Amino acid sequence: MPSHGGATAKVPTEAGAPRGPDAYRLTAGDNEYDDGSLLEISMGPQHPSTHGVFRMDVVLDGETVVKLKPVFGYLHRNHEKIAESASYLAAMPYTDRLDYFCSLTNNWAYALAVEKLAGLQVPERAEFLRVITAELTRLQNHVCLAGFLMQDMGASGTPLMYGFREREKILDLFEALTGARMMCNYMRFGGCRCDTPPGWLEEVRKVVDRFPRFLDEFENLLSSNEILMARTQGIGVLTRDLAINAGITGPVLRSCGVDYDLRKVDGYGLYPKFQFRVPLGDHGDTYDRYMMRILEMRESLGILRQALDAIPEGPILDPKSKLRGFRPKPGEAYGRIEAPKGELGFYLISDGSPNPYRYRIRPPSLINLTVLEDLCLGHNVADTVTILGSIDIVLGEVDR
Amino acid sequence: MAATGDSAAGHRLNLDPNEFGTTSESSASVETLEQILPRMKVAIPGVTFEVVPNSAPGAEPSWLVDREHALSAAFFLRDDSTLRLDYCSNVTGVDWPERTIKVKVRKGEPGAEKEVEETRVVPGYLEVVYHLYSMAAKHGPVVLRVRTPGRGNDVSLPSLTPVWRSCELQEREVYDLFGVHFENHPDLRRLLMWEGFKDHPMRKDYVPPDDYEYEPTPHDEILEKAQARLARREASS
Amino acid sequence: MSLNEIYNWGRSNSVWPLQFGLACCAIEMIASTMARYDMARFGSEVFRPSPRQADLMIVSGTVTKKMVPQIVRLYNQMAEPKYVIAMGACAISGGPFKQGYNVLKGIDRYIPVDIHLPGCPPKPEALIHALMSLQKMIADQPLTGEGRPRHLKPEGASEFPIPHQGEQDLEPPCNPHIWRPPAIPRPVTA
Amino acid sequence: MLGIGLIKGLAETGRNFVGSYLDPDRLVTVEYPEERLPVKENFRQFPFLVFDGEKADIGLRCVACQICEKECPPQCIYIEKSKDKKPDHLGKPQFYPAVFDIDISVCMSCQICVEVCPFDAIKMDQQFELSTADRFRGLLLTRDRLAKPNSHFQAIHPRDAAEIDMRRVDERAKAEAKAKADAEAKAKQATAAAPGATKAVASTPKPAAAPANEGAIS
Repeated sequence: MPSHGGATAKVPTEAGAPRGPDAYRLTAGDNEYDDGSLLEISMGPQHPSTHGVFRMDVVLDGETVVKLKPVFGYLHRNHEKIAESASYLAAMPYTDRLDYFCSLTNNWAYALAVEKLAGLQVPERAEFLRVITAELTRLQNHVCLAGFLMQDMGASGTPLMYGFREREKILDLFEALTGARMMCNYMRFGGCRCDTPPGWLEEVRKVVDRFPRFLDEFENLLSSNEILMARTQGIGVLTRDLAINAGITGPVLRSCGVDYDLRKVDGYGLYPKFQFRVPLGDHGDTYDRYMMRILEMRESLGILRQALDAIPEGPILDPKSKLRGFRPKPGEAYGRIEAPKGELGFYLISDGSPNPYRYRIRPPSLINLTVLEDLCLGHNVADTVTILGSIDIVLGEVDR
Repeated sequence: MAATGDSAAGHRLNLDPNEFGTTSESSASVETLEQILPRMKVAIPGVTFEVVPNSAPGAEPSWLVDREHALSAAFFLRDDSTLRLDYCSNVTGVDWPERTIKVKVRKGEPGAEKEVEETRVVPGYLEVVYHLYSMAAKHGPVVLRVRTPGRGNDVSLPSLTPVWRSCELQEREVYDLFGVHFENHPDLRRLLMWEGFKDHPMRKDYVPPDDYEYEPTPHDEILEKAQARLARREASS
Repeated sequence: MSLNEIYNWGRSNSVWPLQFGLACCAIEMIASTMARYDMARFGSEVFRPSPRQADLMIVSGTVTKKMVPQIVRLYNQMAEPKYVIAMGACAISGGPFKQGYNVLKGIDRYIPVDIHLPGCPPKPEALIHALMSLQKMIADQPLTGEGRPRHLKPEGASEFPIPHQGEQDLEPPCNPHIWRPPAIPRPVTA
Repeated sequence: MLGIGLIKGLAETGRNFVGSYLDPDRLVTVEYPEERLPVKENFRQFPFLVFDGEKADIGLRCVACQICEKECPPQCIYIEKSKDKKPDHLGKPQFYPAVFDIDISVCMSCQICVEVCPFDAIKMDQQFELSTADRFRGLLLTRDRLAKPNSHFQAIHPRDAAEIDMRRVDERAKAEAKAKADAEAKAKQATAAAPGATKAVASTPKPAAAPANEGAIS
């Protein structure tokens, strides 16, 4: 950061006392920026491109960002506190509202943690349904992300419309299966809430079969677009070491070449059974982060096809699981899954009572924002918006 | 800044299957504390390290480290050539308020001992839990716990942000919601609540503000509060 | 057709919302502007990023106490006539998160709300229904007499005091001039 | 060549524009108030109370057990149990909800009340056009507004309703068979004991007839 020998507020300590240079101090707030050359602006919490109520305090030298401080908490709705005063089951519908694009993966992460805590087994059909719904969630999250990213770059409308069009088809599937478009509340400890309605799996197959056509269109529209490349390549480069040290996860981490996908590393659910590849980038810039999502969608389609071919009949809930009066034995567990945004973890401590003693969510969106300032420094202010868009945050999860 | 607008060639992702990430079959399990402790004792003289058991089925035990050596222990865990815990996934606080427990103690003259129930006060403390994984060796988790001596004034712990940057925002959150003071944290401000907020809301003894003017479906405490409010309103009108 | 009707016809068919999303409901709000539901058919496709150009504020999502001053300020900056739709349970009453310490139990404590739309989140069709109810309300407003809307009354307030963030809670906790909840007596059961 | 990517993209938008007239897969606008999307059978919005028969105050399935009130995550249900009892569909006297309020300005449509209800009394409705200007009375649904006939439930959730109706018919048949068997057993006992005590004969028919009497009174 450039140093600015600007005005410093000089405050004498005591009138009449002998003064040396030590007697002067800087007041907080009157900082190095007030020499007139730098501009401090606040982007958000109401800003069209901060993806919700996110706020960034940006210091600009002309158009160049010299300092950026994210400000959180405008959507802090006390999910953890509420969950600690309610039963284990009651927290499940609240998890839908964490990352409100991906309610089903949130359900899964929470169910996984509770299953670890209570030692429940998930029947095979339920595992298949979990994989199918989670991969559909990944698809609809990534198409929306790509649309919003383009919107942030000024491609107002078209890519977002195309993205939402495909998302609607997937939301129709969710609505037919779970009863709600966004807040599915579908998974239960030891399985899923209800079996598929008749003909649902065929509907999924139809959507899966038509999705590659959409992806081709989307790539034709965008991936080789000169404006997109100019706005994203070389912008917001994240280095491998910083990414690991800062705990970055998900496609943002893999865009700088780190091979770490929890579906492979932990092998939770039935993922070890499926053949799929993990896309990796080399540059860690905004374009790589965008391409990670596009390539991941193609792999997700492959997983979906395999799952639809192999899904067996059978029960969907562990008979040991209880809806009411669920009390796990004292202990603690940390369950994590590869959510579309990164590693989503739930840390639970049980003291044997019907409500969790400690209920903590490890939000990928929040932790991925650790490096936001590092990515934005030295770029133009308009690029902060694309960098933020490519990190893919959802404020419900950042602030919880 | 890199030149923009040039061809995509420099940024093309290789679609060759071999270039994609691969499955790490059967990730190696982490060493037990007994295997690590001798090495650690040499590296950090005076460290106390103990295992906190976890009775949940299949869940991993956690390691409690004293707060004076927490920072050097964290550096050791990150830099040790077999552990290589380069990724700190989750940081969270846990509030354990003061509680009384009943213990059975044998008392009386030797030979004529009696079993007496005594109540004992377990002092409260705040605990910070770190979940560590290794991205390089693909193993984990190692659960690291650090505790403050009390919940009142002495609530400072060393910040592990110098070791793992991922702690930066999460430790700020713990400071905000639990009131743990992290020494040497680069930017210790409230993360979620506004500046000027005076309490730590995730502590177990936090009392939320009373704003229950209209409660058509009240229960338990809220019912009582709504009743009290109604009574006040009737008295004032 | 009277002048009143022509005037209200024009007003009710060009309600421009403020581009302002808070939480989950904002996504359904975006979905309702997309091709499948197409709010443009009702003259409301122009989401203005600036409050100066907007007529309608759709409070779409949970209002936290940290966010309240900004929302009231945005509302104050909007030009009269202005309307508010409280979309979703959280905006109306705090909804499922009303037990939280940082959640405002309904935006109508600080700004007047015209249409309440329950649901968590409401479907895009439901938002369009709410918009239609608002249009109907605007179309039925007389321009003169006692029942005329607020902006035509000389004493009608167009700005509302912005609460201050105190040490525990917002100060004041509500605006008593616009927030008058009825008392619902409930017996204490053992 | 610079610009090729742009031209490719424009060709794609052109293809989409033309395609939207030809291909239903491109999801053209559903003009909402006039035409509607088909409602999915599983779709849920807010809960309602199911009653059997014609009259809501007699046929309400809810027995005020207050399980849903306890389990509701956002605590938006308020129930007051009745003092007296009314016979349920099996003829067994049961409490009923004197007050049953759901605050739909809080309800998060999670369906947990439906899952925990042991009496199939609360189900999810599909009505979503509920926007109102009346903040306080418009959004607090009382028992009378919540009660909807079983035929409504059959119309919106046919699969669930058929299953539940079948189960209830079975239960009822079982209960009737049991009551009949009990009455017969008692009658037999009475006839066996008849020579000894004439008083017992006079008192035996009473318990069997009691539920019917009570129903007639209330």
